[in-house]
Amino acid sequence: MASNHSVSGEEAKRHKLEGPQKHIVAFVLSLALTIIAFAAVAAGEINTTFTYIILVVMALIQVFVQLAFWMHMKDRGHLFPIICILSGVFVVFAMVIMAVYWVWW
Amino acid sequence: MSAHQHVEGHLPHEPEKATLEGRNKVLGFWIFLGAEVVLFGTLFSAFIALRHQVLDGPHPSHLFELPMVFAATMILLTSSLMSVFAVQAMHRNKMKALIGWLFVTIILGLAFLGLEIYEFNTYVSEGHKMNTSAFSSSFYTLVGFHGAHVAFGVLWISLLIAQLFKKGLTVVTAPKIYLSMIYWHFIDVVWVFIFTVVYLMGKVG
Amino acid sequence: MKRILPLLAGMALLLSACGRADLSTLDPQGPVAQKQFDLMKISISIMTLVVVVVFAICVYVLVRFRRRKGDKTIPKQVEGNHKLEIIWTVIPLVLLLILGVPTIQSVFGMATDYSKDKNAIQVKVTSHLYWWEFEYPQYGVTTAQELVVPTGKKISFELVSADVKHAFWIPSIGGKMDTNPGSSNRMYLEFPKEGVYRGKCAELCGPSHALMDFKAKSVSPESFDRWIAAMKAPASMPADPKLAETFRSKCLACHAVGDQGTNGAPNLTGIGGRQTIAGILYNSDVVADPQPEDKTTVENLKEWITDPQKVKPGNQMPSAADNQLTPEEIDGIAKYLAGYKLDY
Amino acid sequence: MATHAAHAHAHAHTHTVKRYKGLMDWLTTVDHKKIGILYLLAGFIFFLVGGLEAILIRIQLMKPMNDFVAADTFNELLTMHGTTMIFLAAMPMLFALMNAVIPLQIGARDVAFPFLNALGFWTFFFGGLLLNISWFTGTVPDAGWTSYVPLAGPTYNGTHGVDYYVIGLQIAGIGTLLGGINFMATIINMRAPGMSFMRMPMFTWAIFITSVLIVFAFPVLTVGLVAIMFDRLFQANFFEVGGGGNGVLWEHIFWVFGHPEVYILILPAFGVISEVVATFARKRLFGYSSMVFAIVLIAFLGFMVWAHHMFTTGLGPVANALFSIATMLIAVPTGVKIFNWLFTLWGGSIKFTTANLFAVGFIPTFVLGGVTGVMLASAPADYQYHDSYFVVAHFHYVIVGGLILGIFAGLHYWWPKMFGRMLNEGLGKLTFWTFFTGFHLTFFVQHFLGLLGMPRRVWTYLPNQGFETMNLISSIGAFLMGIGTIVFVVNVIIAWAKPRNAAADAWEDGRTLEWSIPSPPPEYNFKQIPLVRGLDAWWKEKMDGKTAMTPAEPLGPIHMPSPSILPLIMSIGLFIAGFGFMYQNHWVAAGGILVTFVCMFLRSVYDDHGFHIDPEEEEVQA
Repeated sequence: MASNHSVSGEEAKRHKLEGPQKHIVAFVLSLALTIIAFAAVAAGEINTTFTYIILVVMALIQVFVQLAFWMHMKDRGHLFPIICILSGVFVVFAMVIMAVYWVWW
Repeated sequence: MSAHQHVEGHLPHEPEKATLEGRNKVLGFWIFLGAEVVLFGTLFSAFIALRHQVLDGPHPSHLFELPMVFAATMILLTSSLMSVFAVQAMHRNKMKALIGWLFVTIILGLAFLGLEIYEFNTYVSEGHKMNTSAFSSSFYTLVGFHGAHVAFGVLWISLLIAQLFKKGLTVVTAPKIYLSMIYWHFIDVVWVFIFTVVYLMGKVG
Repeated sequence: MKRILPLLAGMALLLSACGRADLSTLDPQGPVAQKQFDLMKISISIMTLVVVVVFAICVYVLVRFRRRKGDKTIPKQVEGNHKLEIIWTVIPLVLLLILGVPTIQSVFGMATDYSKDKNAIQVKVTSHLYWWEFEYPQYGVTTAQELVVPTGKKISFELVSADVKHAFWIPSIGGKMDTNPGSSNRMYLEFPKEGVYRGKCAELCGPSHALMDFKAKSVSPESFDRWIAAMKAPASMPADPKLAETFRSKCLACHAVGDQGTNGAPNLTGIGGRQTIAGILYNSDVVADPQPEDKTTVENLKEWITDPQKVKPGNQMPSAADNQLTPEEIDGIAKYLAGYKLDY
Repeated sequence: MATHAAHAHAHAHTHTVKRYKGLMDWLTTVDHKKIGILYLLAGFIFFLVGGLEAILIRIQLMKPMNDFVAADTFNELLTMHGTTMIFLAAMPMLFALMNAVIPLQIGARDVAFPFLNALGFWTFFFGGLLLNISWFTGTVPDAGWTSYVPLAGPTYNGTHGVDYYVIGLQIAGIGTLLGGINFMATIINMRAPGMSFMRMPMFTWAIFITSVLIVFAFPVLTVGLVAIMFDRLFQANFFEVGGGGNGVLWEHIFWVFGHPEVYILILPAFGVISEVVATFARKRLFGYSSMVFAIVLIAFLGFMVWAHHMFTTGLGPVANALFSIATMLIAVPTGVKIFNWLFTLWGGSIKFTTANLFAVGFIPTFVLGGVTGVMLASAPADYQYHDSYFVVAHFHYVIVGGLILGIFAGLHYWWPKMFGRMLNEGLGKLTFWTFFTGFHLTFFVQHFLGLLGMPRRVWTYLPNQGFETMNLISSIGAFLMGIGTIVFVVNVIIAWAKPRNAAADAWEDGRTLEWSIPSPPPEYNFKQIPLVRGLDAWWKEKMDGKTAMTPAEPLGPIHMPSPSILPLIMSIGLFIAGFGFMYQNHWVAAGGILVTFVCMFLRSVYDDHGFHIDPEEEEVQA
């Protein structure tokens, strides 16, 4: 039996105590990352490739933050969710490479 | 209406995972989200492959307006935070707070949808229609799929609020609330890629 | 599977018996097909080895370890054997390496681009619903259905489709390449020997996909130059002025001969000397090996002009009735076209 | 409301749930065993339809320039044959085996989501029905099962034919995706105590990985079909060259889905063969852990090789080289499996039942299909093989010679478990020999037809090209396969008339949990959930001299989910909406969608309390 649900007393307590602070930090972080991305585009002075890199990096960090904190993927018992999302990402990664390089060859 | 009125006996600490049905639902939903990752990934791939095929339609750098996209982003981001608070309220067994946060979440969701409809309307009037070019087709399909997910989420959460009033917070309703909140975050995660890949990169050119 | 081994041997024999040299991939007529055939031979040898080993173990096991009637013994429950498992992981890897190296070499070799090569003949192939257009941009010449190339030169193809996706394939000369609408592909072929080779469309493209054949004719370089000159010469129109006018108004609205007409439909210059009408009706008075069922060029032309849908369902050519051609006009045009031969 | 356990005892005998009989029972069932039978029945009917299409194709190709069917009819036949066989015959028959066996093999009372399971069946069924209704409306899909654009696009395909393909597959695809999610969750969450991942039977492993492939491959098809549907119905420009679209994009999308799809088809067959061979050799599966690793590796590589279907599309030498090598690598784990099967047989005590004949027939046949796969992987040689009859021979060797032989092996093996009746062994062996001989006759020669220059999907061929003899042989073989299938049907009908007397351990050498319970199993499968003490749980108990599994729970009332008509109605809603979209009638479309949404609403609002069965009571009553 998959035992990804055993909730010990201590952990339950930890959950009870978990306050909103961490999530507000995650929110502020997401906010900052979003603003950086928009600012990089709004400024319009930087060269295109560099802007692209900033945008992609900001998006990836933000998604990581949201998955980890808001979707609880950092918590215990989330092995299969992590596998599911990562497998999806793996397939998508292959397809995005295809889209960027091969379609117009 | 007080919170404990609806909770008979002891509701477990993580009511969404208290029963095998609940655990099945949570796991099954994550698997579904894995499939959704691929679904949106494919839409993104198609968009990336076709996004330069503008033809005679308006160019994305003229079409998109950053303030509007920024507003939409903020709305969705905030609603995601609200849904985190909802789950926390649920874990603390606070019905009133839970319903309150859920309510704020769907209000923000509706605001986002309204903004999107307004945006699409503007684009169509500017000559950016479904059949204008490969760029416009893939744009409307990708962003529209996301919008449809938001709309479904709003309907779903509204239905759950109604169920909370009727049935209270139980081991049957708790997994539903939990899943709808995970779903809502997922929509927000997808939006991060949409504003990055579609709007910001479109603006850059 | 006991029947498969003798079948395999029998097939190998059968192969040498049937299959046409101008069509089979197993009897290559050019270096590209040869290289591909060599790769096939390597892979077939390796794979035959694998098949023989597996079949041998299989037959041995099935015969040796049959259960006798009433046998109640429990065989030893073996978990596995690391040594054996490593062997049958490593050996296939080595075999694949043997196949992989020449594969990669040929992939890059065959992708060589001769489009800028002055010595290569450039041919732009445009596939249409059920016919092939061949344009020679170096010479300003366009022909259809019968590709004419000189021996001993690299032929550099640019492949594109005018409508749906097709695939350009001359099996005995070299492998195929798709013709995509909207973007062009490149490949090259070589024809060391003079001859006529059969070409086919290899991608489902509609009802007459099966009948979308063409011919590739390789001739000596001198002969090729004469052909180019003949193609560029002014058109020879029907002698009878009334027939010429009918031909001009009805046929040349889509077709072309010499400097007349347009290339919306197959170019008819020198059609009387071609192997086939419509790519599939063999002209008994032209081909080297006429079959009993083959008809003459005139008969084939008449059949085609009268009812093209009967010959190639779904093609774009209007029937004689649609064109309001009288039997006399059909007869006249067929005779004129059959006599329209180029001297090269 | 109290927690679940307390609730169960308090209401054990008070809940009255309406239990249907007869037809309504089948329409409302959420029992995995019955759903398995429904999948089998529907899948087999579609198999017969697809087989009939194949026979018509082979009659047309029996002689050169034949005019048995018209050119456009032929294209419809080949499209519907491919689509039907893959989506409506092979996959449902696999789902039949999955449903019938997986919960039993892992010691569970049902799947994780019984309601979704029923919904999955009905959406598949109505999707398939919609696709086949095209034969009666006169506009049949005719662009091949791959539906390459622009041939399948609105410009060159103006009738509703391809719409049936797009919408039919979209609806059927929902069912498949639900099934994949369901079985993944079932296998992860519902295993009996003691059954760790590395104690799962090989068939369960195969289905687990198959489900993973379904979950990550089908959404790609969904998007592809949406795009082509938007192109056709709403004048979008995904693949329309004139509007800036790109047909190669469709090829990529289709094959990113399509290649994992062929592993979705073959992996379950691998699982079946592993079970059957081990049982009838009375031996533990050789190299269990390497078998598991091989399956996982095949699935992983399966997502990185799609472009080998597109070597001639013109992707350039770098892509072709990479995809060549990646494709060749798949041969290694596949080879591992083949040798493991052979060495499972080695030293065993092999009994040649019909099921085992199909299994040992599978091994060499699949090897032949596999080696031609490696040959195809070599890109430059593939420029010759591609879209020729060589490819037709190759994929029929892996799909018919692999999957269909595997399904037949599985059906003969699990038939007593599913229906409580044994199939006749004599007729079974006749099925095997006619089908097997017919198969090799049909497809072996096709390798050479391809090498001699015959392209695939041709309606007819000219005489004097050296194709005549082999095409005739091929057609004769097809008839033989047809006879084999008919013999199977006769066998089933005869078995039907016989009493239900199959033993629990019907083959006496059963190794896995399903053989520890009666044939067919009671509604709740296990009176008490068994405790699993090792790989081949049931075999282990038998070897220790026990006659039953050790229970892992006390006897007690068993909670069962209620039957529901909603899955059927939801699927009908989608079916109606499909026609609405196709014929651009927005009211019908909206009405159909509304039906589906109302069902979802009802399902969400009314909690399913289920009902309870007391096994002791039932036995007394019986």
